[in-house]
Amino acid sequence: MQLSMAIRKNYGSFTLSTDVTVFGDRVGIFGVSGSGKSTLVSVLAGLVEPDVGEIFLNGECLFSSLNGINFRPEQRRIAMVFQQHCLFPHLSVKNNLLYGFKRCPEKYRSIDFSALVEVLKLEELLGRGVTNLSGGEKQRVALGRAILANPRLLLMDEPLSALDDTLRFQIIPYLKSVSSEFGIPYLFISHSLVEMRLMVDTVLAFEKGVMVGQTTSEQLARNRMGSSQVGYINLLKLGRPSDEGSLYAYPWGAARLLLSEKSERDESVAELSSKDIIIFKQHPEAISARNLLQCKVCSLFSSGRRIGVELDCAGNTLISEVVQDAVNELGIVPGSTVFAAVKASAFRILPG
Amino acid sequence: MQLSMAIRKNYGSFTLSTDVTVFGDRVGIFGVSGSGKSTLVSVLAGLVEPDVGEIFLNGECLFSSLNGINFRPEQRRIAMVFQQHCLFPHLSVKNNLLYGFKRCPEKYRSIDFSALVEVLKLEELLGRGVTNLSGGEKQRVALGRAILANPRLLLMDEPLSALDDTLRFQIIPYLKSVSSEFGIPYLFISHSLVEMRLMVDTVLAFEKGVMVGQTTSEQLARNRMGSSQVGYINLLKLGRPSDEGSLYAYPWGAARLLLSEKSERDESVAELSSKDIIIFKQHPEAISARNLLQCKVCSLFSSGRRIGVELDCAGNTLISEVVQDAVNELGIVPGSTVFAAVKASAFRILPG
Amino acid sequence: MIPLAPTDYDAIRLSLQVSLAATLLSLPFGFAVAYLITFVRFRGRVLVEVLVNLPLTLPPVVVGYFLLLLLGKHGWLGSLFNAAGIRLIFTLKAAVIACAVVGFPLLVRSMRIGMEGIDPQLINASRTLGARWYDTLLTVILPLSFPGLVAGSSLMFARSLGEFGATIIVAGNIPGVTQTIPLAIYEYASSPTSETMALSLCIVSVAISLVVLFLHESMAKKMARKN
Amino acid sequence: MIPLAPTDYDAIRLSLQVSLAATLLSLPFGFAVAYLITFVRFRGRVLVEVLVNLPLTLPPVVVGYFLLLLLGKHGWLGSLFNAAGIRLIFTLKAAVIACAVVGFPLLVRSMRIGMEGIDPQLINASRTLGARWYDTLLTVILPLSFPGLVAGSSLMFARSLGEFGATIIVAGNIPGVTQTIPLAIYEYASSPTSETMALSLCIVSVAISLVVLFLHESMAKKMARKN
Amino acid sequence: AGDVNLFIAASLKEVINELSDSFARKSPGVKFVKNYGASGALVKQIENGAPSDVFISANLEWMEYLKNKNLAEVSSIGNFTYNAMVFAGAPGKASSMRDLIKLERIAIGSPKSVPAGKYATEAFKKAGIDKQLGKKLVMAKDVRECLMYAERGEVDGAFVYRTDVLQAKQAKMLFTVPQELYPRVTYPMAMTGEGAKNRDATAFFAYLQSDEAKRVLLKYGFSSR
Ligand SMILES: Nc1ncnc2c1ncn2[C@@H]1O[C@H](COP(=O)(O)OP(=O)(O)OP(=O)(O)O)[C@@H](O)[C@H]1O
Ligand SMILES: Nc1ncnc2c1ncn2[C@@H]1O[C@H](COP(=O)(O)OP(=O)(O)OP(=O)(O)O)[C@@H](O)[C@H]1O
Ligand SMILES: [Mg+2]
Ligand SMILES: [Mg+2]
Repeated sequence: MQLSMAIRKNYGSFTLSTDVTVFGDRVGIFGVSGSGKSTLVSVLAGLVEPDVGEIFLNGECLFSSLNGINFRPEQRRIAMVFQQHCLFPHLSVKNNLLYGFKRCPEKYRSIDFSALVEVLKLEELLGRGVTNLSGGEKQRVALGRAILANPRLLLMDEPLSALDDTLRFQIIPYLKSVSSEFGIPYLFISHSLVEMRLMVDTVLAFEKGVMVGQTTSEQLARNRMGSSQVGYINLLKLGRPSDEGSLYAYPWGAARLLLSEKSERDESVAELSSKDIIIFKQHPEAISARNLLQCKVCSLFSSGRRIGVELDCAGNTLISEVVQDAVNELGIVPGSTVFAAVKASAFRILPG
Repeated sequence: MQLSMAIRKNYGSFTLSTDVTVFGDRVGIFGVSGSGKSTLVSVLAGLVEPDVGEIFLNGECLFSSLNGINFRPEQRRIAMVFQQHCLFPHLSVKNNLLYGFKRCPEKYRSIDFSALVEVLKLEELLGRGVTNLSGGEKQRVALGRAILANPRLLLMDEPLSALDDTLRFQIIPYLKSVSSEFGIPYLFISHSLVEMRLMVDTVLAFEKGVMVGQTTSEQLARNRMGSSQVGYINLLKLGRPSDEGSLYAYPWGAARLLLSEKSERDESVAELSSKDIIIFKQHPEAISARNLLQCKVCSLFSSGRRIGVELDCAGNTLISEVVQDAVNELGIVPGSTVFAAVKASAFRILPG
Repeated sequence: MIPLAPTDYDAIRLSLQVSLAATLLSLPFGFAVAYLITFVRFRGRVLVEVLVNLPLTLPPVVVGYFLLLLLGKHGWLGSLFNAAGIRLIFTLKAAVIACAVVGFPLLVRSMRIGMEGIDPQLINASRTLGARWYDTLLTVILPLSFPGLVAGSSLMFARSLGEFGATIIVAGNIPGVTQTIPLAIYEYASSPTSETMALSLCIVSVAISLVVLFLHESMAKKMARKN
Repeated sequence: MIPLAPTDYDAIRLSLQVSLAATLLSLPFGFAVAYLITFVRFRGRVLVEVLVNLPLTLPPVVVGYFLLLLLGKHGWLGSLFNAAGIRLIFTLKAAVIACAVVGFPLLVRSMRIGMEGIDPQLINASRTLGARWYDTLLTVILPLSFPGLVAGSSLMFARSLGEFGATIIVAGNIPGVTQTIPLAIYEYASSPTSETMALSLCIVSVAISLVVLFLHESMAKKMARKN
Repeated sequence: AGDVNLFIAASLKEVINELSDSFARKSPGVKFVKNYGASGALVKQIENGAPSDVFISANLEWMEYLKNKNLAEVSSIGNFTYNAMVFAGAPGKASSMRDLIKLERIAIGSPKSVPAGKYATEAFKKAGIDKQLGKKLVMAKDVRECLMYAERGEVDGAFVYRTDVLQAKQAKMLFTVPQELYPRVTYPMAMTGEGAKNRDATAFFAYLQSDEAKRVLLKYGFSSR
């Protein structure tokens, strides 16, 4: 997806003004309460008309105050999960879910209804009205309704805020797989750093209606490594695992990694944060971390207060982050040999 | 506060049934979506009449199907923060906030309006209507309105779910201080374990309408460590930091921790995931992790596939998680001495 | 038992026919007009509003007179229909039109109150889900303004049951053909000897509206139960 | 310019007086009845509903007759007032009562549609914040049913401007005393020579309702802007 | 001098207006409160205590009713004036009762509520054409309405009073209904109990029976006998 928005929208004391072009299918919007996130997605969906500006989605002009172009919401095929749910009170859960689906041209319909209902745990609610649903149930219906519209862009305004962790972490991989499988890019608003980290590659940061930073996935990783909890996310291509006691041993290039998570697939991708890698100068003894890899330091780069260390582990690349003191003390320089320790539970296998 | 509820309420396929007596001023309610949390607090507030049962608050009977007692909501002095805000659309923010305050007898009025408005960052919104507020703004108004009613019990249904971390961690200490200063006990519903642990002492866990356990928030977090992606979050009380090269040294009980984040306050709380602690049997040499703490193993507990290790570090408690293989290999048993390595960047200071 | 003459049974039947036809006939137009006034900003909106409310402000007799001018042999509409071989005045059609015109403002106003209560975000939601304006109209606005629609219809039906002034002018007062209940009541009431007959018909009229009322209530309840 | 006789000015003044008085007088009662029917489950609810809707179903002339029986010398209410030295029939008071009774169902129905649209959770919220039922009534239900109230009042005002059948019976048709616009129009229209006068009064009537309409619209807009 | 409350059948409006005006000129200080309406409504109003002094009905039945209720001063009851039935319509449509059967649509007052309607149907019966006319009749609320239909050409003709057709613009009097076919059209008058005690009212009541009044009535098309 390529989305460019150069717009201004004034509401009395609040003004939203952005001039941004963003590439990538998984985009996050981050900012404090009242910073204009919901306004931004409403503009994108065509529900709020900007005062001036232009919006292009994949090269197509959706709005242009200059040329008098303003596609109506129903022409945009941009579905939205509203912050306040906005379910149709006169329809059952099932008919709420199917509202967009029925209006979607046959050729675009690719989401499987029953799989979605299962992930969202809505099976037992299908026949019910929506007025008496619990907060989390409403949120799930709203999410399902938007996905089933098979949009070309999905806007989600804090779609998981009312859900418990179990549900949330079941829905996140589903959302990602739906997005990649059917090519539905999304914009995701959340206050949760964990959700952001799991859901998106690119983040647009807003403050008082102004975009204060856009980072592509690579930039984000390096910038935020120093200033945030997210760190740099290493993506590791793993082979088919074998049982190894209570753990699972995955081939990783020429090396071998122990993970606590099991995968049934021949190929998996695992996430590993740069923060979850500890570097030793010498081989440590008796350590709880199950993976101890001998690596060569390729390069060093700094990000904020932290130093990124690019490691070569049997031909694979890993980015670890350390502080300057550690670099000095351990004498980490390009070319030196170190040991990287990673806990078996630090990996997260991406659902595929 | 002493609250006992022995009630049953049936909604078709869902039945809420509790028989619980809870002591303490800070009580949490935990459960997956649809487990009956909102129904429970509605019953308590007098908005939903149980089919049968009794409710006593501090010895006073609020409801008894046997004796035909059913205090009306306005007689209970129990304020509620609704999950869906429920602000009065015809009133300004200020008049929404003051609605309960004006109806509260003079003698009970103790909350300071302007202090509350400041904490909730509502100063600039006071004159506005509520319809166009952002999601987080609405939630703050709803919270403020309930507190200003100076109730004798405050029910909060996910009151912080739409807020960013900065705001959230500013509001939490305020809520706690208001509660203790003016003696307002509260029931707090949240899906966030961190909020739970910061806000409440006792947790009532619900599953499918049935109370399945009454525990401390600490215990709850340990129980859920294994199933959570983020592990168990240690909350560390830190003192005022001093500069230490590129890092900051914080007193932590008798120990000292190096963090990469700076705090200007005399006291801070930092989060540390159980996953970010690596355990060594012997003191490792030359390690990139900046904190290497000698600890004594207090106890082991299992949660899902993981083993929780409760460590005593110079009088402080830390929970680390490891896999069973590591326990065997390192010979981790209660009483043994180990080294815990934590990277300076693994800590996250809560805003406040 | 209430004594009723054979022509009274005719009157009851005719009244029911006229009221029902007027209500059903007005529903789509009323809905369209209420929708236009509530949701669409267009030139001449005020004119539409004034036209719709006109029959309310004017005494029904005057409305009847204007209708006569319009539907009569030489009237603008009447001559059109005449050319097509259809006579309107002094027929039940004219009675239906009279009731429809007189009740229309009530119907539209009720529907508008219902429509104005719809959360605009629901309309937005339906549009982001691909519904065009007419789709939203039928699948969101129509069902959500149903309480207003039902209330408006029952108002209009009741009003039609009692419509006298306009009807008697355009439809005449022909027993068995255009004499509805109010017309029959009027006839009875204007002679000192048949007052009890007038009262009987009043009771019938009230009974009918009672039934309509209950239907309305039960419909409203049914809808409430759906949630 | 429209030619108007001096008695026409009286009629306009009287009509405005009567309509305004009827509307204002009915508002509190209408609100109370609408509240009762919508929010309170009590025995006799159906009876109240039937009574309220009665004047709608019956032709206004019949309503007028019933009112005459009630308010007349020997009537249940009339004799009460008579004892207090107050004569009701053939005064403006009777005209006000007639308009109030005839317009009441419209007012109540509009208010009910407005009230039924109120989110019950808002009422719950106000009660948890310590508001008793009458407090909630005044501070939540009343302001939130304001659109229905305004719509109902304007309906009722307009209906009162056009009220003829009941008024002429209980208040008589006395120029300068009880002759309102519709009665004056009736008088003019019943003689072929004064049809233009009738038309002039029609136009005045429509103009007044237009003003009321605009007031109503601007009130509704003002309230919308508040949000 | 005080108020004189007149309860007058609507069809007498113009004539009473003129008579009361001329009486008021002669006796300054007398104020007339005039209430025009349908005879039945007027009687009901009187019965229920509406302030009334003089009542003139267009209908003998209602005067009878009033008398039976003891609301009229029996000695005062008399006939104010008379009228005649005519057939009005576009010129050339008909010239006698026989011609009516050729017409398509004829307006009469509602026989049950409007005396003119009752008289018309009686006339049809006596003339032996009631069967043929059955389906052609349009019943109107009152005579004015009948005339209006005729004026606008909605009907071929209407049975109305002579006094009405004098005011018509389009419709012309086509023939007078022979008096032997229907009873005399009579406007009875009476003073109420209250009126009998009101000196101005009795004076006006007398004036209504004066020759001067008869002249005015004649002018409007009424007949004094
Ligand atoms: N229609 C409107 N009229 C006036 N002000 C508005 C309107 N819509 C939004 N605002 C204001 O604009 C600001 C941004 O609102 P927005 O809903 O975009 O915030 P947000 O980033 O989504 O916040 P949150 O995280 O709390 O949902 C807020 O201060 C809000 O009050
Ligand atoms: N009035 C009602 N009628 C029927 N079912 C109801 C009603 N209210 C609640 N329920 C059902 O009862 C169950 C519990 O609802 P409740 O709102 O208490 O859940 P919750 O624990 O608050 O969930 P969440 O975290 O999603 O808000 C849900 O399945 C809900 O659908
Ligand atoms: Mg928002
Ligand atoms: Mg809930």
